[in-house]
Amino acid sequence: MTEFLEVEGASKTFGGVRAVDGMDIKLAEGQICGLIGPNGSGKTTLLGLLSGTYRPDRGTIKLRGQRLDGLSTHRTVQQGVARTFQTSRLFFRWPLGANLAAAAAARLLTSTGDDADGGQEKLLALVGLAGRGDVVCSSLSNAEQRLAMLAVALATRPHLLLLDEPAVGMSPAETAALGQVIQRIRGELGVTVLIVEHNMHFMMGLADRIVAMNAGRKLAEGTPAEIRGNPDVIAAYLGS
Amino acid sequence: MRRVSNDRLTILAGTALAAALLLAPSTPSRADDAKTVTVGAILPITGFLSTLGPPERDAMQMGIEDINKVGGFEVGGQRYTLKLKVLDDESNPATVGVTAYRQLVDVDKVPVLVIAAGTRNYQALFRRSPLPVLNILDSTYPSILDVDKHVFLLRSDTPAYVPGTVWYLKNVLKKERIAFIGAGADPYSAGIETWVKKAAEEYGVKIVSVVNYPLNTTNFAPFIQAAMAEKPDAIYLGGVTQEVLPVAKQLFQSGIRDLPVVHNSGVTPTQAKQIIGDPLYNDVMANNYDFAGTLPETSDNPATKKFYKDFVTRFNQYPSDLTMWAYDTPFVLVGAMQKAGTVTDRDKIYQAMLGMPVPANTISGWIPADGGKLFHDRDAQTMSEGIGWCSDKKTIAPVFLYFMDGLKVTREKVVADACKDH
Amino acid sequence: MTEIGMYGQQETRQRVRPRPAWDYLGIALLGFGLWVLLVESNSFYSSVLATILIWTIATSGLNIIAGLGGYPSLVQGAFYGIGAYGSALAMKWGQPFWAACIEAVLAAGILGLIVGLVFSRTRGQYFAIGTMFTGLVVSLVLSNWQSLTNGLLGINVEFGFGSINQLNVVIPAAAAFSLMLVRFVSRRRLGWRLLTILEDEDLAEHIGVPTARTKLTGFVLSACVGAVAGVLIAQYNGTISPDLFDYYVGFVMFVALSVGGAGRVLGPLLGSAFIVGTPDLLNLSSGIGLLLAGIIFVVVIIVIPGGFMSAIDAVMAAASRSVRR
Amino acid sequence: MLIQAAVNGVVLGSLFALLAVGLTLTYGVMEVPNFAQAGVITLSAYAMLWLNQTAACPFWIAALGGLVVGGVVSVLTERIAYRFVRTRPLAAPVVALGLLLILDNTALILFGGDHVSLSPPYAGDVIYVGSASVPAVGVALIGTTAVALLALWLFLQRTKTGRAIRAVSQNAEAAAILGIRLERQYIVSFFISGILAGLVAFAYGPMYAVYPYMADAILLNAFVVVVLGGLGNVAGAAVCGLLLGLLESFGAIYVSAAYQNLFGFAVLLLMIVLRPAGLFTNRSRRVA
Repeated sequence: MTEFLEVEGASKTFGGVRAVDGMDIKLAEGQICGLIGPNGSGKTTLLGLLSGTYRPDRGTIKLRGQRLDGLSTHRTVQQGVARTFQTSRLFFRWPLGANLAAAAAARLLTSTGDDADGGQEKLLALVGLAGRGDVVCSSLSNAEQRLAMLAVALATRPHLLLLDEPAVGMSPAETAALGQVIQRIRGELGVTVLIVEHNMHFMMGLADRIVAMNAGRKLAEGTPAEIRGNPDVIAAYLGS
Repeated sequence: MRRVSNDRLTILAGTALAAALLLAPSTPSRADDAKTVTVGAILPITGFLSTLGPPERDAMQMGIEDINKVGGFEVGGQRYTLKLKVLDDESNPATVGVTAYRQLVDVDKVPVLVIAAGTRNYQALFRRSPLPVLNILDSTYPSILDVDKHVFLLRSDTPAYVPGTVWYLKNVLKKERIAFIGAGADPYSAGIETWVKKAAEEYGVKIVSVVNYPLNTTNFAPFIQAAMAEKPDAIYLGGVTQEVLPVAKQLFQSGIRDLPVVHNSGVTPTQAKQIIGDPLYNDVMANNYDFAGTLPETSDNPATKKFYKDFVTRFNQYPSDLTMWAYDTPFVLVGAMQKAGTVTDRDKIYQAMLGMPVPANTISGWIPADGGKLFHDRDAQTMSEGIGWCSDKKTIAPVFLYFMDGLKVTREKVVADACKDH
Repeated sequence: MTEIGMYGQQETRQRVRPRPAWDYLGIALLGFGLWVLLVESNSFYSSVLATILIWTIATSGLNIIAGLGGYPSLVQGAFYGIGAYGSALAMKWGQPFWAACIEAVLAAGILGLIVGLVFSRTRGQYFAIGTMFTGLVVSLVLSNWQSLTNGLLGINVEFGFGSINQLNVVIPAAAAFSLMLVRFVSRRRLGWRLLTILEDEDLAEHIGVPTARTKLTGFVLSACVGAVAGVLIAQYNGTISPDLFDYYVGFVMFVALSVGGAGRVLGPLLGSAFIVGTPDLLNLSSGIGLLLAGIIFVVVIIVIPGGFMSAIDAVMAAASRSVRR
Repeated sequence: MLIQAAVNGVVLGSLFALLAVGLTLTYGVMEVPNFAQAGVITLSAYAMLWLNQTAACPFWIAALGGLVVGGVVSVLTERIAYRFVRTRPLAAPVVALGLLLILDNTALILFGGDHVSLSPPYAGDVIYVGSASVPAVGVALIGTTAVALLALWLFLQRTKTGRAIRAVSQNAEAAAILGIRLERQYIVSFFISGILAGLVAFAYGPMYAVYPYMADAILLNAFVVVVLGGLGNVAGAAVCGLLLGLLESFGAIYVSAAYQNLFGFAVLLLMIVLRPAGLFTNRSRRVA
């Protein structure tokens, strides 16, 4: 049986620094998986490899048996991988609805981004931004922008969603709401989610599985409880 | 806030544009007085030919004033005076000149058009609305006369003065190894190069190097170096005043001071002083020889002498050969209109021009064709002249008078002690 | 329903139902009005207007890559030149007019493809500098390759139309079509993809827009439209020389677009009318005319960054507000 | 032959370097492609000419006056125009072209379009280097460039203001956080850039001629140098200026004189494609 996501020996070097060094990850469909590690451990680079932002120097990445490594970013998106960024990235001068339409159109290869089935409203409701489609993105609050970015990623109808520190700058209440939104995304859309996040508390309550990284390599893997008790992980966080 | 839709904007903009353009002063400037004939000219007042246009304009204005002073001229029992309208082509005929052409020919309806450079650029326009065209500058080779049968050249062509330059180098200055440095992009320079080569072959002079520098060159060192590598004993510069003088200056600044430098640019002392700078110009020009049409300054004709004095007094500048041809231009126009018996019918004026005699009161010293006609195959010709530099008086003096019969130098007169007589 | 193409550089806060048919009708009417003006005004004004319209075509082409895509291409003057020289030379070598036109446009398209590929990885001012120097190389070749282009003397162009009247119809028609083309493209896939690139190229790629291919398509289309303008100026003037297509022409076209309103359908028309028309119509001496032009560039770009079109927007919005009161 | 070509190349290269250093300085602090520099050169040259010929000042006094005019005009371009487009990189080239039109045509209206000559006392002198000859104006150009570059280097390395300018050039935001007053650094660097333009007028004016568009064509070469050296990199501009001068000089002799300028442009295009950050930089600065 082929895994949903299968990463084998992925490596990426930037100017002599091995950001990711032989990572292996397997993900089952419908999982929420957390990716943790100290700063500079290669989490964001790994996300970049999965989303097609970078091409791996070595190793393979397969989604449902299809090779993703070597594909350009937009081809990766079309294969069903979407991502968000650490800082808010949206077409800020456009209304939120136009952002969603652009994303939907790009993925579906339609010409105008017609929203015949009213999918936009459903998506906005899902992330908790119902009725905000007309607002120009630059006038959304920080938390709203983070959710909007999530909605834009979902509008490309991904199978795998990669979230890069989605809770940055959010209040505890907003973070909790975000957790629920991510649960709903998995539950209602069946999307597999890989999250990079520093907020361990947030992660422990949300993830089915956690992969810990250090210095570009996998340090440990297991349930949140296992990871919390893993001495290597504790050493990596406290030691360095 | 209501957003304004595109369609309303489009229509509004269209209406506004249409209204603006309709309200623009769309009535052409008709001749205010029916008894005035407009002499329309497109001249290079600015740009790289700007040493040529303004003196031509000034001399034409003097000619027109002299005609009007005596009450104008008579055609078909009606007296007319002349007025000058000059448009600047910014030395850029294909872009700026064509707009000026439409203004003068189609709106102002001038009977005859006077132009300077860029004859070839107007070819399509000549065909669309033909009229007689008088060129008082463009001696580029191949000749502009084959551009259109309506084109007349009111000056001697390149082959009428370039070979004499080479003849003078060989027979008077006794030089046999010439380096040619030309303005590669300038067709005038290319025409000179062609005839220097022809003449050199004819007279047995060696062209040891030919160097052409590109447009907008300001540092000529590599080109001077390439030209000097073959150890020439004289340097020939191709191009117009603004091209030739900077090269002459940089030759001097590079220490090349003993070789004669010849060119066909019609430099006046005023221009030399301005472009090369004071006091350097006197030393730079010391070995310079310039071969082109005769200068008003050196003429024996009293009318020409008077023109010289008037021009210097009025414009505080030495008149070049071009100014005499420009001064004569309105006289040629009047002569043609009188012979044609009309001041408007372009075709009749054209036919009259073909066979017209040398007009009275002209100062250029025209050498008539068979039957006393002004034009030899649409080309009016004058004697050619070589001028040298007199360092003690910081001015020019004629050293050589000649007329070319093919590649044969005729009517030649070498002035041995030019500076003393002058 | 929210449509993408509406949100170019127009800052808008409301959804609007598009009315494409009205827009096209408006542009067609505008084209008709311009034709009437062209044939009714005297030869001098007519020639100024024709030049404005031809510039409108060239800058409309530029509007696709620079206005919609946000890529500051300064090489449009070279495509304009290739259209002119390409068609003139092809006719000189015995091609019929229509074939010469197609060949000239193809030649510009191929050069556009090459330039687009070469600079595909550069952005912003590097793209501007790269394209500017490409334009410079083309203009150097036009003035120095004497055996082909006859150098600074330029070449005369065979007339390909039946009469001047035909050309006088074709020029405003082509100008109107170029405006319609930008309007059309801006609502199609290519257009909104370019708009996403204008907003944030990396994000565009991450929502699945093939940015490299989109830019290349836009650039080639820009080049082809620019070449059409070149064909027409060669026909209209009957003569072409390198200084008509000097490298700074590409620069001035970009300025015309910016001053008129980049990414706006009518921006090229307003910008060209201003840049081409002001010096000719005001009949200023070249020094004062250019001085004024310089002052207005600077003032317009600083005071109204969106160009004349955004100023018109603001005025119309204020007017409609006061009407409702 | 070889020596003469090398000497010519150094003269030409000094000119490019002097021009490019001024351009790259303002590019570094403000990221504007300052085409108006050519106009500053023109006005500075006319100021020298006017002081020398009309006001009959001695040449050296006139040159000094011209330098000040260059500095003041350059600061004016920043105060009146550039500072409004600091955050809009795509508007900067348009403003720069507008300013160039304003400055060039101001010169045209005030002084006319004729070519006129700026004549220093040494205009006619020649200096011999072995078998090669160098015009004294060329030596003056090399000397001016050497002194100007040395002075600029000392200023940037040794003075507080110089270090502040370098900091702004590295990262304006970080510099502002560190308490460096950006406005002041902008004004100072435009003033220095204007002085450098004045030096170009002083050294280049006597070589060819003074006219409204005197620096427009060579500015393009300088721009090649600025990009090759890495936008904003002063040392890179100096080195690349010399290299380009030598390349063009030898290219003109051994390849083709007509396409002399093309060598530089070709190298530039190649580099934009291969190394968009410049030859002499490890700081990858992508201007988006």
